[in-house]
Amino acid sequence: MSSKEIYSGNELVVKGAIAAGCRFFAGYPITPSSEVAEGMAKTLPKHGGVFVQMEDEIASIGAIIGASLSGKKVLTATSGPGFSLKQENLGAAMMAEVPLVILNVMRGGPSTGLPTRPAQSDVMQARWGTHGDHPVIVLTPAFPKEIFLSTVEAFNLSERFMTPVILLLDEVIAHAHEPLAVPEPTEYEVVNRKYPEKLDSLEIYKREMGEPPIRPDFFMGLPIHIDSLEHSDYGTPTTHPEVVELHQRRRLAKVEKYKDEIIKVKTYEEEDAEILIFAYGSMARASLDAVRELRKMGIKAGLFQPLTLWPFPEKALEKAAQGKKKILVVEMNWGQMIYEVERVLKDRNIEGLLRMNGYAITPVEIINRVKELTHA
Amino acid sequence: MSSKEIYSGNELVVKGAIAAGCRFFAGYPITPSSEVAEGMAKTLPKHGGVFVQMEDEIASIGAIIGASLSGKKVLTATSGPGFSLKQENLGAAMMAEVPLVILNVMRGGPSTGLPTRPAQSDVMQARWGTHGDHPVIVLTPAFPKEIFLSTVEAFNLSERFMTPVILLLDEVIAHAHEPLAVPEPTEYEVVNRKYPEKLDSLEIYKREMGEPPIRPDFFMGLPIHIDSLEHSDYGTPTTHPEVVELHQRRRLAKVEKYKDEIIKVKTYEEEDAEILIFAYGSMARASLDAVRELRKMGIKAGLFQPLTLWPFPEKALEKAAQGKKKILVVEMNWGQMIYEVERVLKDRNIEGLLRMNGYAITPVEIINRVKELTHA
Amino acid sequence: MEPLEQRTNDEARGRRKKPSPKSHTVKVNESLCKGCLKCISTCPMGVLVVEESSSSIFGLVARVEAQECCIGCMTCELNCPDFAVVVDYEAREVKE
Amino acid sequence: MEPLEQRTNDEARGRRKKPSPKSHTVKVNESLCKGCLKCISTCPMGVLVVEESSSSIFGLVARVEAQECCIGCMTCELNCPDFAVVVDYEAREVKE
Amino acid sequence: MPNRYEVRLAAVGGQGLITAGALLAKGVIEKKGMYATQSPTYTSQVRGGPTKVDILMDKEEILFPQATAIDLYFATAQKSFDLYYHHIKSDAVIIVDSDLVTKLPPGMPQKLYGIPLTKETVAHVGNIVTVSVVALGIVAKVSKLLSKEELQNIVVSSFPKSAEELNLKAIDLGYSLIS
Amino acid sequence: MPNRYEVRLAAVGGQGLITAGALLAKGVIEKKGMYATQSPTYTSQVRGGPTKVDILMDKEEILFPQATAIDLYFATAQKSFDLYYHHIKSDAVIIVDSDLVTKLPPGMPQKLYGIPLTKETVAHVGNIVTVSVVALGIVAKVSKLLSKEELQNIVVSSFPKSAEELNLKAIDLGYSLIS
Amino acid sequence: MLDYEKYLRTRTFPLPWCPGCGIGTIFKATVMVFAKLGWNPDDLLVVSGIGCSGRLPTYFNTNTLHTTHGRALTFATGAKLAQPEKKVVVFSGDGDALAIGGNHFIHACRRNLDIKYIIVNNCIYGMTGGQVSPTTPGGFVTTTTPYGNSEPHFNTVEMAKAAGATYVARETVNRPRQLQTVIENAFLHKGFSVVEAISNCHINLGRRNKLRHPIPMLKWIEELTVPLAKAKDMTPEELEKRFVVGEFVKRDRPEYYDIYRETMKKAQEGGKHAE
Amino acid sequence: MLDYEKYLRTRTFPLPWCPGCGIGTIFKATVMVFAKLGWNPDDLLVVSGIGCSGRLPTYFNTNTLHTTHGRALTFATGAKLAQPEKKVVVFSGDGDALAIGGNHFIHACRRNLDIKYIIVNNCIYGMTGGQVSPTTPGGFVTTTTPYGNSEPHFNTVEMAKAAGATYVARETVNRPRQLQTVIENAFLHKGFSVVEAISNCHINLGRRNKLRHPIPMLKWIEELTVPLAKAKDMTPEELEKRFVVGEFVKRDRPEYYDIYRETMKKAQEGGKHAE
Ligand SMILES: Cc1ncc(C[n+]2csc(CCOP(=O)(O)OP(=O)(O)O)c2C)c(N)n1
Ligand SMILES: Cc1ncc(C[n+]2csc(CCOP(=O)(O)OP(=O)(O)O)c2C)c(N)n1
Ligand code: SF4
Ligand code: SF4
Ligand code: SF4
Ligand code: SF4
Ligand code: SF4
Ligand code: SF4
Ligand SMILES: [Mg+2]
Ligand SMILES: [Mg+2]
Repeated sequence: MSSKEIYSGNELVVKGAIAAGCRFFAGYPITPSSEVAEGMAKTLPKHGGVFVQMEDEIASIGAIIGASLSGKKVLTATSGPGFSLKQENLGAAMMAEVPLVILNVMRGGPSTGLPTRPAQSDVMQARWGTHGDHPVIVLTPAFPKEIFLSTVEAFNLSERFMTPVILLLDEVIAHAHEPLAVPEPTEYEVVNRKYPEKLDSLEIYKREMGEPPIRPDFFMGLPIHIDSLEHSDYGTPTTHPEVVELHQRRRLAKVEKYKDEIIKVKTYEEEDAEILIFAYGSMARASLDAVRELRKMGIKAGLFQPLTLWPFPEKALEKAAQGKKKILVVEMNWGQMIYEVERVLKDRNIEGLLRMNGYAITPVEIINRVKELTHA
Repeated sequence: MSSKEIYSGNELVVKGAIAAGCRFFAGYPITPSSEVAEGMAKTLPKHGGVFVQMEDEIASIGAIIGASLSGKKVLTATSGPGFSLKQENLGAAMMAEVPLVILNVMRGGPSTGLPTRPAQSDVMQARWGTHGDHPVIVLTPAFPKEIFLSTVEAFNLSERFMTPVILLLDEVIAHAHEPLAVPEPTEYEVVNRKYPEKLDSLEIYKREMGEPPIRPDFFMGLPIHIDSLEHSDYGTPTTHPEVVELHQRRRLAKVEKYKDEIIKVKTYEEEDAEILIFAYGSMARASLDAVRELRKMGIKAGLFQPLTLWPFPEKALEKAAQGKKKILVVEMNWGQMIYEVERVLKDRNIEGLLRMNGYAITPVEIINRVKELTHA
Repeated sequence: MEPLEQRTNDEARGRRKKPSPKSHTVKVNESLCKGCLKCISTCPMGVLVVEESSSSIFGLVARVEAQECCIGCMTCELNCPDFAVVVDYEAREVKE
Repeated sequence: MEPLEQRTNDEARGRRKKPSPKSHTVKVNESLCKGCLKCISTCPMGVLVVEESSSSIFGLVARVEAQECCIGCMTCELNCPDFAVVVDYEAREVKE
Repeated sequence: MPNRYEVRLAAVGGQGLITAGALLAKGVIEKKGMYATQSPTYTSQVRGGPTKVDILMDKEEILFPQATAIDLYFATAQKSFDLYYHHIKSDAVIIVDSDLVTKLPPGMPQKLYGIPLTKETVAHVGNIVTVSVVALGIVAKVSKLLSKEELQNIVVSSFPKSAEELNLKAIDLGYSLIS
Repeated sequence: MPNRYEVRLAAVGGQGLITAGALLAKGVIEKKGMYATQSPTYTSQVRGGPTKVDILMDKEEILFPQATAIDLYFATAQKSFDLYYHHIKSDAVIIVDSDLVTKLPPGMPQKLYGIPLTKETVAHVGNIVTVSVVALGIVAKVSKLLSKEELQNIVVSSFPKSAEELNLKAIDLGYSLIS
Repeated sequence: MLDYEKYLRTRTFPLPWCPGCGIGTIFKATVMVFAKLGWNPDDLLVVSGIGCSGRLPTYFNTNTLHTTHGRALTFATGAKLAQPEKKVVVFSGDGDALAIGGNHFIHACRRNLDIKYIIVNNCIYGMTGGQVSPTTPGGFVTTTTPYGNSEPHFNTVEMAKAAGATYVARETVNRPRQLQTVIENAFLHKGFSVVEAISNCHINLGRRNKLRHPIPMLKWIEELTVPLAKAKDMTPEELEKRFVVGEFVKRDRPEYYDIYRETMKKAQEGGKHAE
Repeated sequence: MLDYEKYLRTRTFPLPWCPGCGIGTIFKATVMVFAKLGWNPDDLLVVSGIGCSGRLPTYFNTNTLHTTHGRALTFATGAKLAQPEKKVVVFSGDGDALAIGGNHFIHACRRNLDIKYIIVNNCIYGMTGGQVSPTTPGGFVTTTTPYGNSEPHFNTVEMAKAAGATYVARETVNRPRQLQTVIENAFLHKGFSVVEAISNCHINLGRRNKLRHPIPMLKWIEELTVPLAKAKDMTPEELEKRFVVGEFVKRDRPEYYDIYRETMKKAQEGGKHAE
């Protein structure tokens, strides 16, 4: 094991990306994500990789799509305003099935909002922000080691499923500097996209339902076509309804079919809990702190922490929620994931501790809320 | 009553906008919404209004925000790709509380997708597309007269609540040419934004919870400040948590508080229905056609048509769904509003007829599906 | 045929001079030709004309009417936006 | 005080000439001054110097040390980015 | 005159056809007091692509404005015929330009009229631009949606005076091409 | 040494303070094997704005990385003091630059040390840049988190050799300013 | 097989453009230059934005990428930086390049990465049905300037020059030979190279302006065409509405990836970086 | 009350910038020009994007609007077209104007709507902590060019000119009087007017490049400053890294709203439009 050093969450994303094999970064600075660009600017040239600061966020995601299609593992980093701007090209990457990782370090919104303050208000945008029906994978780590490993995982999933993966941090964990012994390569797997065994077929999108394309990159020996229009097996434009339907469904099914393998959750003190807290990112950490305190007070609280936010861990949540008297959703926003929790858990007794005012919700506030709810 | 003329849905948006007092349009052409820009280009100069084609969609929404703050009623029109690009500035308008109307004529997505084909795949994006917590009003008319009146209503709501209103059409109704006697001014109300009685306070955002600002436009005699950063009563930047919280909540509450006045739904054959179809836009029309046929066959089908999609008509839907054996959601996408229906109706028996392949779902398909579901 | 087509043919025929000393072959691929008149109006020797053709989806195709006048200048081929006219195909064929 | 401040003061004092024939008033608003040295380094007559001030949040403020040398050229005021120095305030006051 | 009647006109790149569709809709609304909708396909603007226009006519308000049970299908190009040969009722009437639409589905149930439309138009009206007006004449006659006078009236009042003679000729031709 | 100890350093525009916070965290991790987190506020980059850094130290892993129960609050500017005077335990120690922080909340429960920090630093170390090292000395002494030798070691090993003498002087001053 | 046939994706033929559309001529000119240079198809990447001209890549038998409207250059920048030894050619319409894509255009000029940019300037938004573009000539009726266009228009060449492009030329589809020459020169130049190819959209620009057939529309272009040498003797006012053709800029400036190579060297040699 | 005080929103003081930041000098110069021209504060609208310079509007006692990053000109265009008789002044940083906002910049130049655009060029992204901008000089260390900047940079004046601006000037914060003059001339010119004001960011550019205090950084700017008259005798290479100051463009071209007025007239007189 390597020795512990102090890293911010943003620095761990840089570490994780390099470990996963990322060799191309295009970005545009924005608080509170800029340290990721800055870290990549320092690191990539040393690894023979490319760092480029583009003219804006749209150009940045365009550039990484181009680089990914040309064989690189790629990253961009941004925050809310930039994430909004990237939505169109994010959809293009989903349509053309291009692996890439996009980091959004969430700050207070809407609009320019509170640039230096934490929030978790882009979690529904990460699901629905681009137009059209599209597959989505969104990861929300919380602890330093999770940040590193989720970053590696983001690249792995994007390569495996040939689709963009969104990594969401919030400003609290992005900027907290904490000690970590960065995991050794033996502690995680690195997945690379698959290539066809023979370069003999131009039908690069011809796969079974729910399977990602297996195709060459550009310049591999088979001149392929990639398109943002709906396309046939050949990647060339089509409006044929059966073909359209096939690929629309196949892309969505990629994630649906393998969701049990994609979804990662953690639960703490959940088995005998009477009240179960649903929280992610820094709010999972505040909540775990609260849970530990509550247990000391004799209150049976537990935590359900989704590391994968989308696809939503329906089954795991249903299971964890079984027999709980109350569910408390803690989010640094005015109510977003709580809708999904409501949808999945139906008539259960669901409460929210929801707030975005520029200050993180603290363990004490969570404790108080739980006490209120349990009349303890 | 004026005599009937043939109009496309897009043309009726132009008519409605002019009737509502819209005198400023900035846009960027995109299929299948371009006829709205073209109609405004013809009409506005005649009314002394301004039509400007901007360099892109981002510039277009920027321009209408500037014009709205300077006293005009404003419109822009786009489709999916452009709607994605507008998300950042849409949030700016929500933050600064600027009335504007944005039309998205939905086409097949994601990305460039199927530019000339109908879809209803941007309905969740309309709710969640921009970052941060934000109030949303989204209207989805279906019939010619509804298109005209919803357009007027979009302006009215935006002026009343000082917030952007999103008007969603789908390509089917945008391009169907149908006869309509355009409603006379006596048949609808036109609402204008409120101004303070005296221009004596710079605290332009000082209102009670859930109330929109009452403030002068630019150049009205009181030099005001408008900001995309979170701001105090004065409109100037703040990070003070109580102030932030106040205005965050006030903006969200504007819509929440008055949602009963905002929400419009129509129901058909609903009272004694055993199966209730939930559908909007062109799918409401296909469904109504199906309902009429099904009734002839003796099958008790009914239709719930939300004219307001967001805020979601929870109460009305709950009421309408009471006692129904089945709910069938018909959408030209692969599952969007059905999530919200599931959330609201909880354990009810909810099915979907969901598809986006470039061709509209037809009444016959709906009939068949209903028959299947009712084992008729 | 519209007056424009008529005129273009007339002008083409008017440009025809004596047969070219070197022989060239010009071929029109009817399944690609859209009858746009570009080759006809640019051929310096008036080799091509347009004619109606109900088998073409645009109703018109180019026809080689005076091959013997062709000087092999490639103007028609360079101007054809649809790869429908080719000059001296065989001579230019290349091995893979 | 850092060497830079010292040097700037020295240079300012070095620029001082005889008192100006016309009298001018230069005033520094200490609650706005950030001690950036711009006025001090640009005043052609070396009227201003910087000094430490624990009441200023930046620890430094400009001080008028040789008002009598001021020629009213406005250079200090034009250069001050914080509206902290004003020349001949009273003379310029305007009615609303 | 039936309660409901659906017509599809299909061609390649056909601005004229879309106009024809609009005229038909206008005609039945104004002359018959029916409800009518008209939806042109929206293909990319590149000319030469297949285009269609569906005209739905009904005595009642039309709920769903797209054709689902077409009574009359009129196609002037093979490519377009193939692409839009769907939602055609089995007892519908199909009219094609017999020079341009030659491959028909085996066992096609509908009644077929093959007419050398383009050729006839060029021969008898002289101006190929009027093809769509000829087609309107054919449609009106077959469907009985509009009388010849009604059609003449609608067409003449929708175009500049200078085109009147040509258009009337074209309508005559259309009526004469079908028996 | 307590199980958990939270320190907040607040200043205006203070790059130095953030470095000091990082050193303190590094110190307790390396010298005491504790877990420590350090979160600078992220204000806009415009210098002159109030800044703080929170250093949390615990024998166990720290779950929530923001200060919620501060044991030691150190502020060198009024503006910053006011802005960040929250989450301070009622039995905390508060240390301020007594020339720069003069308005204190009425009935403030915490124990207060007012020290003319800037003045003392300028007078005894000569270089105002070392203010934050002086502050580190004070914090170390009050909190007993690090011994003087440990602090010296961490500070010296983190800066260029050329600054060593000045820094040691600054630490001495810090230790001497509090009793 | 014909000399240039290996650069054609014949499976996707016929071409999608209107009869006589100039885009086909530009396509052919490019293909012929590829053939002349004998480049390996798989070493080539052809990228485009959205529009009639955006449809070009589909028909090249090279690596091809049809991106989003206005963003082609950004995708191309990523591809070229990822594989700097490969050749990247980008096509944009005038709307794609100069309206929505204007920022990427000027930044590509600034960077001088070795990308070849061919702007198909038909002075209109062809694909969406004929709305005004930043190059539509004054007075023309378009669907969004129904009373005649009075928007001022860009001079692409001047902009490319000011922004830093190192090769800039303009030609028209009336002059396929000269067009080939400038495309070839652009391809052989190292650095960001811009060719503005003036094209005819008789359908969506011409149709509303009495130029509804390629022949008169091409004639209109021809009449306005002025070779650079001749233009030198004309006043700016005279030139305002003309298409001046020729090579305008050909200069040496460090290429972007060459610069980046230096940065990598520095970093790998342990060069210091800022904190 | 001081002569220019009525243009200050003193309630919001003190100003937010670092000690000695040039933005304050530009602010003051603008305020003084307002005072000189005696314009009614409520007839003025000051707009900005995001960045240190984006904070400017808050402190003007006029109508003020702080928009999104890079988009200030688009909001301003809407406001000016809505109320063409009012005066609209826009501030952008170099990143705001020339990186993310580059497209709006060139289109504003093209349109020539009567807006005044002041670009605060401190050659860096100040607000976000010192990343490279399209105007950062070669060799400078920034947080995203840790091995020294080798990005080619834009020449704002050339770009504005090529894109069609009708007034273009450059000055530096070292020359507040001349800065006032060009701002005044820009304000009095009818049409889109650009003033590039070179400013010092000693904190986020200077600090990493041995210019960490305003005085040396201003000296550095001064040494690179060359008045236009002198520049005429220097080679492009000599000028490459200099700040050439003066008025570069002053020309007449129809103003955009004047043109639009004509369109309205045509429409209202029943002018025909395309179908
Ligand atoms: C973001 C976005 N906005 C708008 C469009 C619609 N659109 C498609 S092509 C085009 C412009 C076409 O003009 P040009 O770029 O000149 O290409 P041309 O068709 O003339 O070759 C537009 C506006 C789009 N696809 N995406
Ligand atoms: C869409 C978006 N992207 C990025 C940012 C982050 N950001 C804020 S200001 C800025 C650039 C600041 O540089 P400049 O425009 O030169 O202004 P300065 O601070 O130097 O005055 C950036 C990248 C943002 N707020 N919004
Ligand atoms: S090669 Fe030249 S002469 Fe021969 S047909 Fe073509 S254009 Fe005419
Ligand atoms: S140029 Fe080509 S498409 Fe046009 S008529 Fe000639 S051969 Fe046919
Ligand atoms: S007015 Fe001139 S002389 Fe007087 S203090 Fe200011 S700069 Fe110096
Ligand atoms: S220029 Fe202004 S802020 Fe700077 S030292 Fe002088 S008075 Fe103070
Ligand atoms: S619309 Fe214009 S640009 Fe597009 S293919 Fe047709 S002629 Fe060419
Ligand atoms: S960071 Fe730079 S630009 Fe921003 S206020 Fe400070 S000195 Fe000025
Ligand atoms: Mg074009
Ligand atoms: Mg800057």
